Amino acid sequence: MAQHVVPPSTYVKVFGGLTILMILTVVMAFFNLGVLNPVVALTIAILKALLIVLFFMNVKYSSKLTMIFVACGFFWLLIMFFLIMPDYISREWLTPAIPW
Amino acid sequence: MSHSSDSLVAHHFEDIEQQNESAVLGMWLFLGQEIMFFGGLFAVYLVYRFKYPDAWAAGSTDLDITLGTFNTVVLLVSSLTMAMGVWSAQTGRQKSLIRYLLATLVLGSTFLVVKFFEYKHKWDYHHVPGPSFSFQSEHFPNAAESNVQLFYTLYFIMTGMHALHMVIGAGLLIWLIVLAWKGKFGPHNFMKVELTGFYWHFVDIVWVFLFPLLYLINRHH
Amino acid sequence: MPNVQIAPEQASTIAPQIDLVLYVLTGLSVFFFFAVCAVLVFLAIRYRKGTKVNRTIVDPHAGTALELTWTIIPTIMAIAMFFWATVVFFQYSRIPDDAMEVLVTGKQWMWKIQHPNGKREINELHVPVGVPVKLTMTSEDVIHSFFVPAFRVKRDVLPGRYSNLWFEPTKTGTYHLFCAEYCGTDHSRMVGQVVVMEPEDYQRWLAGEFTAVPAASAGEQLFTKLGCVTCHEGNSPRGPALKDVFGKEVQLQTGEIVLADEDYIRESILNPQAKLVAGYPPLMPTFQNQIKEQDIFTLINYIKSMKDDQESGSQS
Amino acid sequence: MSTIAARPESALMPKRHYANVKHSVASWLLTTDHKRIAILYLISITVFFAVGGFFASMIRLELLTPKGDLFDGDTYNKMFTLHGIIMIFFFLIPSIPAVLGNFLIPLMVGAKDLAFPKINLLSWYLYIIGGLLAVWALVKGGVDTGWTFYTPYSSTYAKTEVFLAVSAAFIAGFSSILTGLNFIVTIHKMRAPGLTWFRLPLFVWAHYATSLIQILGTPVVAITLVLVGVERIWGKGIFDPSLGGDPVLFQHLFWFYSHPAVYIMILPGMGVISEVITCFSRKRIFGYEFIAFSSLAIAIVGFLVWGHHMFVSTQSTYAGMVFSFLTFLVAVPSAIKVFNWTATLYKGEITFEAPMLYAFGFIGLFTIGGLTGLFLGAMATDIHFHDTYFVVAHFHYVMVGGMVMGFMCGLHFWWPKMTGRMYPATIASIAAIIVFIGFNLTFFPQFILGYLGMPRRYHEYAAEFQVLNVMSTAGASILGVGYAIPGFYFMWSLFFGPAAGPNPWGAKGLEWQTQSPPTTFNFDEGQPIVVEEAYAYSIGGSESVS
Ligand code: HEA
Ligand code: HEA
Ligand code: HEC
Ligand code: CUA
Ligand SMILES: [Cu+2]
Repeated sequence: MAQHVVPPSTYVKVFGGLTILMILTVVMAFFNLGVLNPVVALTIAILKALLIVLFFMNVKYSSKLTMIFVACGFFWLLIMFFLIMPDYISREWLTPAIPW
Repeated sequence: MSHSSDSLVAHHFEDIEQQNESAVLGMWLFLGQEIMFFGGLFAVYLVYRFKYPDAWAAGSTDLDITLGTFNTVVLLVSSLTMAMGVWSAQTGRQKSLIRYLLATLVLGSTFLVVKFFEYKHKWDYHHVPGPSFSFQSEHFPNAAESNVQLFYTLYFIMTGMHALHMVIGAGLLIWLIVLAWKGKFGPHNFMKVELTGFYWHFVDIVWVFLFPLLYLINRHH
Repeated sequence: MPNVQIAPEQASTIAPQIDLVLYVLTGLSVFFFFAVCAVLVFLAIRYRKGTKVNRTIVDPHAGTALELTWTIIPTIMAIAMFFWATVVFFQYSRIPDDAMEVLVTGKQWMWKIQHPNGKREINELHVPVGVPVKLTMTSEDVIHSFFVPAFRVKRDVLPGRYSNLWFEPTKTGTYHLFCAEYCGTDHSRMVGQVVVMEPEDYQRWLAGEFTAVPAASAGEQLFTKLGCVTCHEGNSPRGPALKDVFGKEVQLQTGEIVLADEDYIRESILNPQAKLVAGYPPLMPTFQNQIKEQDIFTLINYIKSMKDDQESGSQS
Repeated sequence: MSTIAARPESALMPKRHYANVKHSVASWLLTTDHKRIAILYLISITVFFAVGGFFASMIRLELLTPKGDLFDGDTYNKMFTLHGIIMIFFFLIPSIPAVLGNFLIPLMVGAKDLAFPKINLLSWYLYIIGGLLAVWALVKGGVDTGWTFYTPYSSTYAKTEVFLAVSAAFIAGFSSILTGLNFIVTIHKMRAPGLTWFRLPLFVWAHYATSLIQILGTPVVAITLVLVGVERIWGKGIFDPSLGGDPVLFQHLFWFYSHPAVYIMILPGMGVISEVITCFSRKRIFGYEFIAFSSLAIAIVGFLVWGHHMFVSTQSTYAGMVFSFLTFLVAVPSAIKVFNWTATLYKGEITFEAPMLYAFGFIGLFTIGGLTGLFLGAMATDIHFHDTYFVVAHFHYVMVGGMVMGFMCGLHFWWPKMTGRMYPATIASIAAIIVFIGFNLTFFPQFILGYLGMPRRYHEYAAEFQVLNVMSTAGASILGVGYAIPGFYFMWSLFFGPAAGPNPWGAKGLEWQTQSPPTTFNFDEGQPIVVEEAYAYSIGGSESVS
């Protein structure tokens, strides 16, 4: 494998990005954005995770195959969420009686 | 065959490249497994947060945000030092490798110590689920005590599972430090450092999600 | 040799519909199974080693058309069966409004049943023929499942929640009642029977040898005994009046509007803080662990009957 | 390969091979050779199969009469629970992957070993630790939750060794994950030159798909079992209704793994059938790509259907609808495979050795089992069939009629490769037929029992169900005999079987190009180079080896 050596400057920049995002997420939590609060929090978390995965974990410089497997892992998680939640969201729909 | 004399390549691989690629792929598959492992907990979290938003807000606002933020910083820095450790190994900087690994280990331990004090605080305030659990919230009168207890159960299991992974990571770091001290790593032989790095960063990512999900609900109250 | 039955009785309105789906599925399955077997056996015999048959294959990669055919046809059939079965299922899920309501509590290892007039029975359910019956069910411990094969109905009975099931018997007789969800030692003895009677017989049965206090007055007693009256009735009520609550929409403190159904009332009693009524302080104590499932039923019934009283009162 | 087949008779049984390089017990217990580990697995799963089969026999004996006269309720409950746990986690899931897959995948891809030999050994040890925990649970008094561990019974009410059993399944789960991980890396990174994806044997494709499920599904059940264990020890927990916890959530998480797991339990069997059908019809497989991709399709869509176990659980009707729809879709790739195997026979040159008989058995029984799965996937009929003997019949048809048949099929097919010796062909064929007959007699009546309404997990039942139960018990005794016979002739063959030679069936595939049994590093003449597609049998079959 052609080993890609990432220079420390990149790591430091990424770390800077992570720190900024972290401050942002804490600050945003103190504003009342209603339903947007969790959305913002999660978006920031996803961005942070992306930075870590892509740079600290070298995925940006690695093979397609690795990328596919990384994506797969997260995608399967989404499958789980998206198929469990409908049960809880739609359970009440049928009580007291079906709408049709 | 010529390469069999090369002690770095295990007998069943053709060359070092094949061996390294296999190791990287194997590690990613393992991390995929880890994603699903924590994923089960996140799914539980999602369902109950959806069902009991008030209890979740009540429990969350009662967590210590200062310690939580501090720990987040600690972990992020430890990821940086870990990455620098890998870089030192790749570029053959023996001394700096040991230093970075040590730094990572110290940061990881700091995290665990802080976590310990958070747990202790919960214990003192009867926020540990069980018969003596008690919880009153001024801001969220709608939060039923039993549901807040559910939040805390989940809090302890999620952070506990995360802490367990940290402990394993710390063990791996100690092992690496010993190997590094014996001079086992170099520009052609740093897979163990790199893979441990993957693991460490992964544990960091889990925290990146745990932090907002557990500590930052409805802070504006 | 004793007679071997191969089909259970059909004793509810839904049974023939479900059986029809079943017959068609069986027909399709038999067809596919025998088709596969017939082809398999035919080919195996014809092309067994040593037979003199033409074995040259002109184009080894032909067959995509065939491949698509046997992908698409089963897909279409599968989707068609899905639709039909789902429609029947939805019919089954929809509970008729005029259904007579019976309360069922599952408990390791018995079924406790309570009729609208408060009559109770254990491991037996008497119902009139030709009347839709709605069961409201809950469990005091683990998950059970209420199963009457002759009616083709089954639904899990959970702790901490109400589940519903309905059927309309079409034939008088006595039928098996089983617990279908494994629940411990005597799971296989958590059985009973459903007795379907002519409506007159049922009325007679309801009235006969019946010493228990009527549900409503039992409810009234409980309501007093547990101290609900102190807050929900009288001159200076600290809580909302409960007359007329059931089946209505209630505005909560959070602004949310919820429907006051059985689950809501149950939660109000066991976990009053979870859904606070707008305009009231969180005064109400929890009755969790102080009150049995059956008593909760009784209270719910009582709260419902408060509403009924008023309605009938205004009619006359 | 014809050159190899032409070797003189004396060379048929090689002097040196993987099994006789060293003899000490330690050389087996510390081996990293995938072939030796496969043998370790073979021995251990056989033991567990015998234990599971023992419990099955006791279950059937009890059900001979409607009254619970042989055992009391608790004992019976423990027996079907242990039967389920042992058969699923300690027999069926590791059966084909950990034995045949372990042995054959490196051979089939032309590698010297799996990518991580030490991890391979580790997964055997995890499996054994898990197995010992299960045995310990059994000795300490058993478990009685059913293999599904439904809460709150398992977390609060059961008075038995639930914690041990849960730990056993947890640890065995990691064994399964590591096996899958090893396979995927091996298949990706260690294929011989020229062995492109579409030249891989379908057995390898099937294991690739299986491994995906193992890696992505198993951790979820692992964490779920942790939650049950925590709730049991802590007294309060995640599924606890008194805290507002939802017992149905447990079912979601459990089936998120356990439905895909049923495909862990069938895909490898399907892989075996693809190899055997082609070999004994001496013909290319019909529709290679369709079969290969249908394995992947089953693995992926199989993750989307778990809710079909929960139609009557008070799950939302709308969610149920989605799950039902996807359930019908996931049947299609299985249908494709069945049709393709059948079509492969066309213009073949078919012989009826024991493996082929098992393969036919597999196709027929799996079809019945699969089609009855559709009865359960349809919501209208499932409300009647759920948790009755119909379900029991369905899953024994797919698991025993399908996967166990597939395992026997593969074992008979590769036995000469694994041991270098043949078994008595006629007796083997007779045993296959006995198994087939006994199997149908055991489980077909259970479909009717289920339709009549007999619930499962009942140790007493209504008198009118007796006749069918007696038939089932009678069938089980025949089945037991059918399974015992191979035990004897395989033992016999180990010592007295005639030498098989490298390729007794004249099969294609790299595993047949090396000696039987292979040497420790599989291909002594260096890594093989592949120039043909898989199953390059000469279609007319003129070249067959007898
Ligand atoms: C090897 C294991 C295995 C396999 C492969 C399957 C395969 C399938 N299973 Fe099964 N199943 C189990 C093991 C398995 N199952 C177990 C263990 C349980 C019970 C668990 C418990 O509760 O203890 C269970 C329970 C179970 C249920 C829940 C029942 C209940 O509890 O109420 C359902 C419901 O949908 C179901 C459906 C299916 C379907 C649709 C398939 C499909 O994949 C089948 C596809 C195959 C075919 C369809 C046959 C071939 C096709 C043709 C010949 C062409 C014709 C086809 C069409 C027209 C579409 N299964
Ligand atoms: C791989 C899975 C598998 C296998 C192979 C089997 C095999 C068998 N099963 Fe099992 N079964 C399950 C998985 C399996 N089962 C599961 C998951 C359940 C649900 C459990 C639950 O409800 O929780 C279940 C439940 C179950 C029940 C329902 C119990 C109940 O609900 O009350 C019944 C009843 O008849 C039954 C019967 C049988 C029979 C007769 C066999 C026969 O095929 C067994 C035949 C085998 C033998 C008789 C042993 C012979 C072997 C030897 C003698 C060894 C020879 C070896 C040497 C000599 C070296 N099983
Ligand atoms: C100490 C006073 C008090 C007692 C005792 C009490 N309640 Fe309440 N109850 C309240 C108050 C205050 C509310 C409104 C706030 C809320 O929703 O919790 C309320 C709300 C309710 C509601 C919801 C009403 C609605 O309009 O939606 C129900 C149902 C109810 N109570 C039933 C009962 C029953 C049954 C008992 C006895 C077993 C009981 N209560 C005992 C004070 C009390
Ligand atoms: Cu109650 Cu089974
Ligand atoms: Cu399933």
